[in-house]
Amino acid sequence: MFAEAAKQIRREHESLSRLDCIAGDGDHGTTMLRTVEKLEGTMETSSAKTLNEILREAGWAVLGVDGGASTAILGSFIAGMGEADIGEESDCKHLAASFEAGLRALLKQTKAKPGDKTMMDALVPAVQAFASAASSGKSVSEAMKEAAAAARAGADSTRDMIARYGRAKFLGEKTRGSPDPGATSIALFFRGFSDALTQMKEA
Amino acid sequence: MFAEAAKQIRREHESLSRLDCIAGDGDHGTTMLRTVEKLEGTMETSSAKTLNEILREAGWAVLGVDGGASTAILGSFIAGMGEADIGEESDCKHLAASFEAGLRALLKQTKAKPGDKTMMDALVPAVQAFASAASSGKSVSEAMKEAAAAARAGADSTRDMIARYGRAKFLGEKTRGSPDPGATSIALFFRGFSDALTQMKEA
Amino acid sequence: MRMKKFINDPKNLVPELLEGFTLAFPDRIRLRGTNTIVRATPKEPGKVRVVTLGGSGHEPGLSGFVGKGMLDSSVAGEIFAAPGAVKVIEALREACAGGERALLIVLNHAGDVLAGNIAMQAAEREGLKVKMVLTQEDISGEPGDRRGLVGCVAVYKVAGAAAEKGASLDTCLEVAERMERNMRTLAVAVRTATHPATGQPIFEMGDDEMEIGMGQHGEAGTGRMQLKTANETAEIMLEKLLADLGVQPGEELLVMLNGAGATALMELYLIFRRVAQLLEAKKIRLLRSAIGEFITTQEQAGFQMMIARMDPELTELWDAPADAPFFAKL
Amino acid sequence: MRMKKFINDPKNLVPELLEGFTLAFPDRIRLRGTNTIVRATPKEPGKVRVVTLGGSGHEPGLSGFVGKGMLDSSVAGEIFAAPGAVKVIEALREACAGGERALLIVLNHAGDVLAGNIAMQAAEREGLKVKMVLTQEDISGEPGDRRGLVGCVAVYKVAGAAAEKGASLDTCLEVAERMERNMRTLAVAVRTATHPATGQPIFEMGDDEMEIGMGQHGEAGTGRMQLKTANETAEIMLEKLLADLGVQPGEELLVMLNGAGATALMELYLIFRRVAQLLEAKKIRLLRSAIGEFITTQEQAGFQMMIARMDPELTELWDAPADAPFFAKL
Ligand SMILES: Nc1ncnc2c1ncn2[C@@H]1O[C@H](COP(=O)(O)OP(=O)(O)O)[C@@H](O)[C@H]1O
Ligand SMILES: Nc1ncnc2c1ncn2[C@@H]1O[C@H](COP(=O)(O)OP(=O)(O)O)[C@@H](O)[C@H]1O
Ligand SMILES: [Mg+2]
Ligand SMILES: [Mg+2]
Ligand SMILES: [Mg+2]
Ligand SMILES: [Mg+2]
Repeated sequence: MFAEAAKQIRREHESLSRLDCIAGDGDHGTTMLRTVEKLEGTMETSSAKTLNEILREAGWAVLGVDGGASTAILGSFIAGMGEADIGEESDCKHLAASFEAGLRALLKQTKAKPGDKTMMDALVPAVQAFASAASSGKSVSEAMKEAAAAARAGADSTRDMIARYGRAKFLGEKTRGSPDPGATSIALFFRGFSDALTQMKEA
Repeated sequence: MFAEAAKQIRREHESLSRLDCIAGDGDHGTTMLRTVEKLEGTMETSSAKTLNEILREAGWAVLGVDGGASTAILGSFIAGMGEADIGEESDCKHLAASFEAGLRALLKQTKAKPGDKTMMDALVPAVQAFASAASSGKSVSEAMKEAAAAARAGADSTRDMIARYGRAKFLGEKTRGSPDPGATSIALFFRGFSDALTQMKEA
Repeated sequence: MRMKKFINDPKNLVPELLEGFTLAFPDRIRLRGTNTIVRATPKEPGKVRVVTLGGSGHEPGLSGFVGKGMLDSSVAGEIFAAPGAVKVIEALREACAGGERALLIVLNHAGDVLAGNIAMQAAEREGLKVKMVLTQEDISGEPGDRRGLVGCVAVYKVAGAAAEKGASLDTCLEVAERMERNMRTLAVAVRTATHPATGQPIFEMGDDEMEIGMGQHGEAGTGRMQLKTANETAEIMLEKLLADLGVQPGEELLVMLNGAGATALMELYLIFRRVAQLLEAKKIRLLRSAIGEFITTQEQAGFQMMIARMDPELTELWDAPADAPFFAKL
Repeated sequence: MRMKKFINDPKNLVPELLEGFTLAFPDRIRLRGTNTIVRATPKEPGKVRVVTLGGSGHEPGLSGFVGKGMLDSSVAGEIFAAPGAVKVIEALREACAGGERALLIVLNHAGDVLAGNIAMQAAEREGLKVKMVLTQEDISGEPGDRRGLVGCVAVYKVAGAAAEKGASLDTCLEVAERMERNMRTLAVAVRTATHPATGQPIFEMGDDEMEIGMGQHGEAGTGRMQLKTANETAEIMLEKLLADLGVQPGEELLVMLNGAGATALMELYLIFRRVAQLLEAKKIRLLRSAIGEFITTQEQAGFQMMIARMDPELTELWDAPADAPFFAKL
């Protein structure tokens, strides 16, 4: 899963940094690159057994990256996912619950909501799309495909928003016109997850 | 005398600074401007009676200017002139002795000689020309005219020299091709003295 | 164009710079874990620990203020990026290892606050006695959501002095919050800096422009205008600060001027001169001052002006001895 | 293009900046006559006075080192221009007013030396007991005719400490000369500065160039080359310094890194890290260090690296307490 997300980020990190230059400090791509490298390293050496353990470990690995706002948000989300009881990965409903637990954990860290031009604009619709696909009985890989599409749509929608959180908020109107880098990363993560699941199914 | 020198400096100070930019720190013109202003101010308020007193006072006034190398040289020269017994200004021989006393005082302050691309390249020939005119019985204004011509020729000759003193010395070969700012100022001073004497004679 | 900085591989910037820092002050500070700076000689057991966190690239801030009478430890992040929350938790654990209590001082920037909050939640779960204070004195933002700028140094100073004297955590927190409430900062920038990791300018600015209200990482301000003289700039900034803090004649102020990097101390002296003149004319007392480079933004040109209303207790704490590598009081 | 400095009328730069300086440190220094800075509380009568002179525009140098354990007074000239000899004479007269003796420390630059010499001759005529020492440690020049760079700060420190302890003028002079003989400095520049009075750049440099051997006012050096990394630059400079001073394994060094203005402390840390590593590899002991901005050249980018061979007495004097506005030792 994380390996495919890493692929996406590796391909796009320069454009992510460029996006962050517009209203932020231009480091989002390198931060995400360090984040996926840390995730891969952690997964390789991990002795975690259950998916809960793996997610908690992955989340705290991300929280260990010096990444500013984005790693704190992403790490809290992943670690929060690990707090829910997930059971087997293939269980779509459990995974949906886990995503929702991740979102709940995030509410403790940020007041940003969809519409504020942050990672939440991709994360919230992705989780919602996954949950509704799950409740309508779809497979994990199908649900993830829908989540990825929702994340992408959410990220794209940030283009016309004004930033209300993070470094960009001080720029006001000037932030309109380009998508939020953090939301774009989230979309890439979900795209990676979806690709990984599709490959697993095909294999 | 100093008023006419001041006129010359005022007219040329920008080009003097530009000359100092080439191999120095670009402040020679403004330094000379402050110097002649100080000289004029001192002369206006001075209660000195004899020419010796006036020269000593003028010299120390220049030594009071924050001007770096050039004011120390010029001030020492003028103050040194005041150490000789001059008598009346119109006495050409006494004035020649005074100029020579100025040069002697300078030898205590700098090892620079003609050929080293400094003020000495204008000062030494000017004093020599004045002295030889004096010893051949010429008038003060004629002697000063010859001194001014010698100073100008000396200043012009610095164009092809390599600086061996002051800030410029570290630039070596690169200092060739433009005249030394300090020598140029000395030529302007003597030109001013000569103009003043000519005007006095005409008046 | 290559950036004109003396660096090696930008990937190793932070560990290398902290290594150089510890090598320069071997008798004062130590490196712990990944990029945390602690005192070489820990404070006496039992006394409150004062801890901070924040991005690198602002040297001497923040780690330059670790030392007797100021900070116990500083958790450094990447260039302009908050440290990971995990490192903050570890620093709090170490600070409280002997059962001590700790005060965590955090500048209000999204990443720093997130890291601080996550660490505080973890610390509470572990039963550590830790309190957090946010500094947010940049008047270019709306009250309630302001950035933390150089004022943190004053908070380190007074909280550090209280802790050194053996004050309780509640007292240290109260002192820190009082200093924080009493202070206001405004920044001005005239020339941009290059981000040492990306090689990109952190903002763009015209040849004859300046910007009042600029943040510490090139975050845009609100007052782009024609370049002004030292006197004019001092007047504009001081007036805004005095108005925001509501300073009355007869009150006593601490004034800090913090050079951004390329603005010469000469210029800060000129600004300070005008500030002193204006305060005198308004019958406001210039009680204490600090002038220099405390929290820089690489080779950016500009400065931060901070004013703080002082009371006798804060003044005494400000005057107390301190011996950090970049902040000493005898 | 307007220069991007916070100044007022360039004509008043020096008096204004010194006024700001004295307003910032009212309990430590005073302004005397035209642009001379003296201690607020004079040293005990009878002790040797330590005096310096030099151009302005290098803040905090030179006047920032007036204070207990360092200088008694500093005669400031115009921007990058030596003070007039008259002011130096007046400063020496004041220094010796109670019959004290004085040591005049002068950096070897044409104008400064001329002013110093003229003042010394006048002082001798007046019967004052004054000795002068020239600092000339810049190895980019030929031995016997080298410029004085940041090393003067170390000479102020050890001579000032000796004088504070009550040493005789001859002893203070001997200590100053020993420190001077033992030290070597080399400067590197990567970006020019604007002369604050003329508005002109003080030298020109290509986008990917650096120059080793640059003087303190943009005087050209000898080593223009492609920009190097921090490690490479540290190696090149340290090797030249060690060779010139003839340092052997087992010897003990003081190392100073002096930022020119726009070079970040972060970069100095990186340079320092490499210097420490190289010295360790050569089994040369890094005994003491000082890192920061001591003598700047406006917003020039670059730095000076100074090394000095230390003996026990010089080390003790270096370690002695000092309390100048920009140099403190507890
Ligand atoms: N308070 C917040 N809540 C949610 N997301 C945030 C918040 N602040 C910033 N972000 C996200 O973080 C992204 C910037 O990440 P990054 O550049 O890595 O961190 P930094 O801003 O600290 O340099 C933004 O694009 C935004 O999506
Ligand atoms: N040692 C010296 N002896 C004689 N003249 C000197 C010496 N050093 C410098 N000068 C003169 O001073 C001039 C520079 O003067 P100025 O620019 O006013 O001073 P500074 O070099 O201190 O900025 C040079 O052009 C040269 O003529
Ligand atoms: Mg960013
Ligand atoms: Mg000059
Ligand atoms: Mg960042
Ligand atoms: Mg000069």
